[in-house]
Amino acid sequence: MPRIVSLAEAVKANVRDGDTVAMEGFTHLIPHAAGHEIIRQGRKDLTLIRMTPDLIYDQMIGMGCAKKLVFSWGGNPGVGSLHRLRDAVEKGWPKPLEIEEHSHAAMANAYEAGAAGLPCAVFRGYIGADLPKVNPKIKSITCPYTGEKLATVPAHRPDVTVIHALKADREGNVLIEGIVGVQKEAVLAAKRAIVTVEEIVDDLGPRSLNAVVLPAWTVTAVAEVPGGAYPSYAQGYYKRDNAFYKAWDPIARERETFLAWMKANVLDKGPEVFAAHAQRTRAAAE
Amino acid sequence: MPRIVSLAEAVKANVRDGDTVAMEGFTHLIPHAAGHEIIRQGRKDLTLIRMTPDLIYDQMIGMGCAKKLVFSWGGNPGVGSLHRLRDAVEKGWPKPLEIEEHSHAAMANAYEAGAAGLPCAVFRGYIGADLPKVNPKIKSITCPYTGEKLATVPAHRPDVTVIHALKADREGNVLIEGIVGVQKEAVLAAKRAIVTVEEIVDDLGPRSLNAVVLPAWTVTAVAEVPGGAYPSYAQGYYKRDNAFYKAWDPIARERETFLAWMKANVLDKGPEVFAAHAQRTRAAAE
Amino acid sequence: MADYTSTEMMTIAAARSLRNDDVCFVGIGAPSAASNLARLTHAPEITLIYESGTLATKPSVLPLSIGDGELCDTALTTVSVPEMFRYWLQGGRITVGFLGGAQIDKHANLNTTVVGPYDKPKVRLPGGGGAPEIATSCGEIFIIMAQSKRSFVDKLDFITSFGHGEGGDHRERLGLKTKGPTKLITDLCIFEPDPKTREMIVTSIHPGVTREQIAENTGWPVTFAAAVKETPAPNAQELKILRELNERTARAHGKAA
Amino acid sequence: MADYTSTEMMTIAAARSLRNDDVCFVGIGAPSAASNLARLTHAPEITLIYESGTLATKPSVLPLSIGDGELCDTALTTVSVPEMFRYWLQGGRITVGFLGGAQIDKHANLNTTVVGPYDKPKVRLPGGGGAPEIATSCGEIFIIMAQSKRSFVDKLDFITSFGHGEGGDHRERLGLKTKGPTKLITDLCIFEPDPKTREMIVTSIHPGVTREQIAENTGWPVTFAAAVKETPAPNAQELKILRELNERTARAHGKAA
Repeated sequence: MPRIVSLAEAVKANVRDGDTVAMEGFTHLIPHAAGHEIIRQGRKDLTLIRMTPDLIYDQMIGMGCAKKLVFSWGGNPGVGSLHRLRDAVEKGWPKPLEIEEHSHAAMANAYEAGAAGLPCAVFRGYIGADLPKVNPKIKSITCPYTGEKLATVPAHRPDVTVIHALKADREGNVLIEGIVGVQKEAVLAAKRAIVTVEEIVDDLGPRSLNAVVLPAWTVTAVAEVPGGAYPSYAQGYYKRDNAFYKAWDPIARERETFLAWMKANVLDKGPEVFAAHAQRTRAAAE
Repeated sequence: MPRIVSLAEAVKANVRDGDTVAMEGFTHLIPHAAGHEIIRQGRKDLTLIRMTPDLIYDQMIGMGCAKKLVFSWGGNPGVGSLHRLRDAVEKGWPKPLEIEEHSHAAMANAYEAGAAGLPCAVFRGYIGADLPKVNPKIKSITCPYTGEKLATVPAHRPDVTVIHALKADREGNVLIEGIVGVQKEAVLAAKRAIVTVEEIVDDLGPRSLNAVVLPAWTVTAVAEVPGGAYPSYAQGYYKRDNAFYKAWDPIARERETFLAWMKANVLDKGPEVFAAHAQRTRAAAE
Repeated sequence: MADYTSTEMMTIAAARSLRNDDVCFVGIGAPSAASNLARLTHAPEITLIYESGTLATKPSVLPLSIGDGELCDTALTTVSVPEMFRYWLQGGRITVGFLGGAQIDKHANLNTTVVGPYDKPKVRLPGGGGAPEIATSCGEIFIIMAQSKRSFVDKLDFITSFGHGEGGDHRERLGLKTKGPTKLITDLCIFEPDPKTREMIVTSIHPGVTREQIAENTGWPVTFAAAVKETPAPNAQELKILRELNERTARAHGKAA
Repeated sequence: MADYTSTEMMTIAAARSLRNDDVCFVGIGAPSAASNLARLTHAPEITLIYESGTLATKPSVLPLSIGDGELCDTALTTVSVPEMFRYWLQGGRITVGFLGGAQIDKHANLNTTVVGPYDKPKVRLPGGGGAPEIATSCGEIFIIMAQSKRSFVDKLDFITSFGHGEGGDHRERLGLKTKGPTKLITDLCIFEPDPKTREMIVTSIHPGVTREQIAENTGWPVTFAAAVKETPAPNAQELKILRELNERTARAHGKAA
């Protein structure tokens, strides 16, 4: 059974310097509050895995938490570049960042293989592409029946996976709905899992017989953080703050404006600020 | 878009002598009415794929529809043997039956690989077991990263898959809930798919954002057959007739009683009888 | 004269070996009775999983089939069968798996496939189903089988699921990290693997059963542990709850039409 | 003076190439505008799929991100991302995939990874995302890109997704059974692959555009088809619906805070 704790306790107990960390959420349910907490606790030398680094890793990379990034698409969706990611890759600021680059298909299959307890993922991919020339992790096997050459990547096996979900009950069973992304696979592939939720309820309530639920015994720690996905969104709770995604571009473009923003909004604040963000977005949506 | 037709038309147009046919439903939603229709239309030389042959294939094998069976567990659940299957395997009646035997894990992975467009499934299986000695289809690959030997089986790629579902809308989108088994994978792995449903509705109605739905463009034909899963069950419509599963044992034990039952209940009847069965079971359950 | 049957003793002994924090992969029949009895007595929080995809199910009656609606209605959620075998079983999420079979040997290998040669079977049994991967993927395996010379044999006609193979470090040699069969619970006694040879040896004998009875009903020369315990007889509470469960089940499944 | 922009012409030309029975894998930006315009005009039954897992979605405004809630709210259902890439894309269920990029060459190979060497990039671009497998798994590929010498280059710094490779039967030699890029729709014209060489050649020129303009904005010596058509200008209906869609979208996404 997971311990229901504060976000600070969950991060302190489960995220260690040098860990391989996956923080997933495919546009929906990105665990931004947990990312801020990891920054506040000054974790470093992390290997960060995520299909789309998004603002959450742009911030963690810019604050020096990461030594390596494993990813498949590193942009600000619909807006442009992730300036902190580019600064780290192109100029080594605040420190050099090693990158391991894949395609979405490879990343999704690598999480699936991790959840399935397999050492590698097998899929039809990378045909004619240059990525295998620069990423030695991409290999292949030959189908014993057809002779077809199929691509392989190592399964993802994070030390800890961090996700944000809609609800957990008091036992720690977690409900995810809407765009579910790769979160279930990322949690099942990991040694430890932290889940932040919009609310902790007595009972998950009426739901589909086939609802996407992570049983309590697959989760290490659950923390209630209303608004914890902001500026991403939580289906049925608040909308994505697309305006903030656009606003991030000028903030992150220069090191100074970035550092100032992080001090004012992360280092000098706590998880409680997310509730306010969420309420504002929800109100705006109504 | 699938054609919404009668069961007889659906079978006539999509199931051909010599076809490889998968009729799935894991205890729940077994397409018994479609099985009876295939028997009535006298299809033969079929290669029948199904994890648990159950009564549906015991009947089709006993009536001589099959030349080969691909399966992983061939019993009458909670009752005992499938006597017609055993008679075919042990004594070649009514005709010899070739068998290709797997484990559940292998069958489930073979459907998954078929749905995923892969030529083979890769999993950790059959370790120390004798089945690979008698089934040459079971091979292996070596993980390029760990050197672990992993089992492989060819992907299932049926000519036609037949399933029973809860509802379809008028466009032919199909909803499955409850124990969903391998039906989605079996449909996506097949060249053609027939779906019988409890009811055709204007709209699938309120449902989970992540409901198990087969889009219309993945289905070839849809036929409305209320009760079409009986003596299996349809979640929310009627219960499994466990008593009939027990009653099947003496019926199927002898060739004469079996043939008499098939004449009276299948050859001389039509799909409409299933509605009555279902009503009876539902009533009994209330 | 005991006020309980040897089958009740077997089921209750199996139930007792389950822990409150186990995640248990349940088969139909005796395993289902034992694990639900455990849930209704000393292990209220045990997680029961059936291969039909039902996670953390709490049936009020025992299923006749592995996919009865009752299992889905009372589950935390229900996943697809490919997911069940990939994420939950192969993914190493199960602590205890239950198995049984038509034949077992002294190293707890099981046969549920054929009696006689595979190509010309004397008796064609149902086959392996989930067993081959349950046997190797679960943290440990409990086997429940009534004893007889016909089923406890010196040599299996077919190895459907792997137990301790030829004994010793055979599992380790195949790269298996799971424990394999740690308990064989019968209507007469409880066998556990010898730490070194991995032969299943008798460690506890049910009340009123003699060593001779056990030997007569075993197809290999039985070894008894240095210190053999007597299995505590079923208590009133265990019998009451098991019998009520069986009665509810009989009512629910009705008589053959 | 035309009463529409070249971007509107590009989007409308792309929309027109979609059929009512297409199953379309949509990216954000221009592809999203084009495919939703098609859905709102001549192809009401087109199936739109976004890689976030939304099947048959019907957004009333264009998503800023591939996973906006609007896509899920209006979808037939939403599946996991691993399922999307395994069953739907790799499973061969998509008839048309849209791609774009920072650089394209004359055989419609695309670069969205780096400008300059991979290890010491001059410009680090977002990367491939779904593109490498979209390019090979979809029945055919439509590419939408505004033309300029900087983006239409003679040689790519990096092949992120494979088009016609070196041309000719290169796709067939790699075992690909899909068509690859069949249309390259720009703000100036439409390119289609030469049946033999698979070089992208100009088959239709947008109204008011000259061959010289096209040549000036292309980094390789452009080939024109024997019979080059003029792209029909956007009609009032197309422009009205596209502009309304863009206005709804702007309102919904709001201004930067």
